Amino acid sequence: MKEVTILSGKGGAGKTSVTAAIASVAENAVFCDNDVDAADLHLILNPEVKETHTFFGAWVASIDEDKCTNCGICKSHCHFDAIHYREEGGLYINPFQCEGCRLCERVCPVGAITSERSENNFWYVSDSRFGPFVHAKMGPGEENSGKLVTEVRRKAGEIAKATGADFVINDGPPGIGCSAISSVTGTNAVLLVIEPTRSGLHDARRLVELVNSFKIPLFAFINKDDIIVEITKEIERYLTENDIAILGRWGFDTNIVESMVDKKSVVEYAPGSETTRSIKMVWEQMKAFLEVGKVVGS
Amino acid sequence: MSYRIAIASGKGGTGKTTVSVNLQNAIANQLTSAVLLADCDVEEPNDRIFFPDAKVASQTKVHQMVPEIDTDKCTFCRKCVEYCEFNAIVVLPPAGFAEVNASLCHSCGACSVACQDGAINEKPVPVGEITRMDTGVGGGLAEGNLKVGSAMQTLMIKELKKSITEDYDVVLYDAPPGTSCPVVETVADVDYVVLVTEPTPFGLNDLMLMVELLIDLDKPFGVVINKAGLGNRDIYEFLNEQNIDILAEIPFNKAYAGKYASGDLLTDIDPETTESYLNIVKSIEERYLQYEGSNYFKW
Amino acid sequence: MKTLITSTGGSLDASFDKRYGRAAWFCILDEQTGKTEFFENENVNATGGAGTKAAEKTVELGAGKVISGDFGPKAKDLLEKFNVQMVIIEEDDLTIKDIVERIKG
Amino acid sequence: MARPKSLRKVVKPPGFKGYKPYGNQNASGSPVELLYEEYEALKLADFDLMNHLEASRVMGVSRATFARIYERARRKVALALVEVKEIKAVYGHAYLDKSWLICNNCNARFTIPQTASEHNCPVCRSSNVEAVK
Repeated sequence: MKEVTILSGKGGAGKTSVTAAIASVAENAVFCDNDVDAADLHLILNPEVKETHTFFGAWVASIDEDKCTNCGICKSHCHFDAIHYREEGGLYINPFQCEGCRLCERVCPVGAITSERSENNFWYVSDSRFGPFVHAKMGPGEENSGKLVTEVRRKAGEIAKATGADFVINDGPPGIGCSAISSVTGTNAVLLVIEPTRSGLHDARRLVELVNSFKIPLFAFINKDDIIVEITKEIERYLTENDIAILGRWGFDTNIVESMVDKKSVVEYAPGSETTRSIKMVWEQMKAFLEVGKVVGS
Repeated sequence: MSYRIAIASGKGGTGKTTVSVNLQNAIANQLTSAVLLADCDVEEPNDRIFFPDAKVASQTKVHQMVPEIDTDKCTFCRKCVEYCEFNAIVVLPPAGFAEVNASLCHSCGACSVACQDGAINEKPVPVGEITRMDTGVGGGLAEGNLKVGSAMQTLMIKELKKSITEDYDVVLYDAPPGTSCPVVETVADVDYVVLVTEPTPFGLNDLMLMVELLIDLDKPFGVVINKAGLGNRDIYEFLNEQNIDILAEIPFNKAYAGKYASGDLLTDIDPETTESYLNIVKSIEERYLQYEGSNYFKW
Repeated sequence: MKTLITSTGGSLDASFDKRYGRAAWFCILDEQTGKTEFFENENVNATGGAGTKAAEKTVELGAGKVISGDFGPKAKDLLEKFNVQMVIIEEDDLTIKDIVERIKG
Repeated sequence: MARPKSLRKVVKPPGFKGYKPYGNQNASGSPVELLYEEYEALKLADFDLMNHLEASRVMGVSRATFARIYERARRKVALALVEVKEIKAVYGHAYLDKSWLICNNCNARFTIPQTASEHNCPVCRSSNVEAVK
């Protein structure tokens, strides 16, 4: 079984559209949405949920007002300004500001503070028309966690093993933080989706740095490459200098947005289009690399 | 006190940065020149890309207090390890090794309380910097830039806000994408939130998450529909059902997308788009007039 | 020398766990005596820093070599500092027994 | 038992797996095996133009050891050229700065800690190992 992660740095570069398109051409694969903060892949995969699991998030402290003596020791220790006096008197903890360090719990002289793990996050095992699908939903305001990413990837790996799937395909999270790290460690290849904008290039550079530090083979895909040719060229130069092969590219194609509105992948929506042909090529090359360790025709 | 507005969106790529930059420009032209833009997307600050001629006015380093363990005083009792909820401390008694990993540390201060031997001292470790720039638009731009790999987004956002000590009429916060902690921190003290979305199923899905969060936080908000004309009508139905204000629609056009790509945004905007920003400014103006701290009686 | 192998369970029949910090169990193999011992990973559910804690445990258990599927940057730094040899095996479907036998030759 | 050779630091492994002569169909006999540390010595002395003392410090060996490695490297290259032999880059007694090795026998990847006394595969004991690029 081989695992691929699709990443883009900045949001909105078309990562999910690319993943969905690959999902419709990849055979015998398990899909996994690593973007747990703002999951979107399920909108196109339209999954039928088979299992729902609660994910225990960060600790959140709260004060038992019956026991609290209003001494204020907790407030003076809190480094996050999460503990406040109520207008009508008494102390309370703002759960959105609480970092879950549990120091207040330890310093409270009367044991009025307890912490509980947030139960506001869920992950799901589903069936989709492309194959098994593992995805998650974080509660709003929850701490963005690499652990939830690890959890969904573990489950996807297990399913792949049990069903004899050849591939696990991860739709990666945006950014370059902890969850992006969790989504690339231990994968066999990363496909970087880049949109030729100043900020797209900027983010791509930071991601290349990150993926290289893990020595994971890295490939690129350029989306909307005809929007501004000058920056596309700059991106191509940057990728060549860094030995990153460009597996494919899309021009600006209204089929992509229309397919999204129709809740289909672009391959399903416009099977004869150049866009579809291009993504098929990308997957063929990726598959060849994963199977024999080199890229065909480049 | 300034009137504070956050520009947020659940999803990345909806045009939040474009709206922030243009909105500052529109406010500066129409309402007040004392308007500052603060880029709170500290992991990937992109606002400055739109001001190629910006001049850096000042730069300040932001530090996180990270504990350091003095191994001469340390008795290797591991109490600090037990107190640390973030697994940032490694103590190996036989090796005489005790160290704090700064990138895992949340600076909560628990280990200092735990240590009975006076072996822990907090030292400042740089986590990023705040840059103030003169952009030629209003009061300019304030940007927080976090070091790659640091987990201190909320600290950085807090410090960025604290660094704005001058009295502006309006301060705009360009929020990070998503609905997690850094977004909560950004909108925590604002008077109004402008949500930017696009009329696609992705846009709607993420907008719903964001609306849920803002209702939880009890913040007033309105929606700007960017790339109007693309996608479908579902988003309008949702907004209508929920009785949420549409501040403006910004039409999609490919030439405009090209301008975004090249970072060239503040000139040659087509009349329709200009009209959209005027509408946003008008809606904000109504709210601003009702704002207690406002000394806006010029008109 | 002692070798730490990441495992999904507490016996030789358990599968090899390719995650390091978030492995469910650690198996310690004493290469001189051929004996194995299993320890549950207390930090498998940590929100962060699981890799660092696993590295700490590795050194604490006296392993000079650690076999897993990958190592994060923080764990790597720490293991390097304590001169612990890192070994990555990428094969699937291995049991702890398979690896132990491979080492014993 | 012979005293184990101390490991020599190689800053960067060679960028090739080997060289083949052309214009001569019958390259004779077995290829010349150029060890990583020999390649490194050639590079430091004849490409980076360091003197032996500087180069020995970079590789973390004594000056005399450096001179021996360097001499062997030159003789091997000369032999390959004159007798029209292939050159093969072979992992020798080196450790690479913060990098990884791979075992060609069992595919395990591993590091060599500075205190290590051996450089065989830690899983299957094979000596058929090379640097991961």
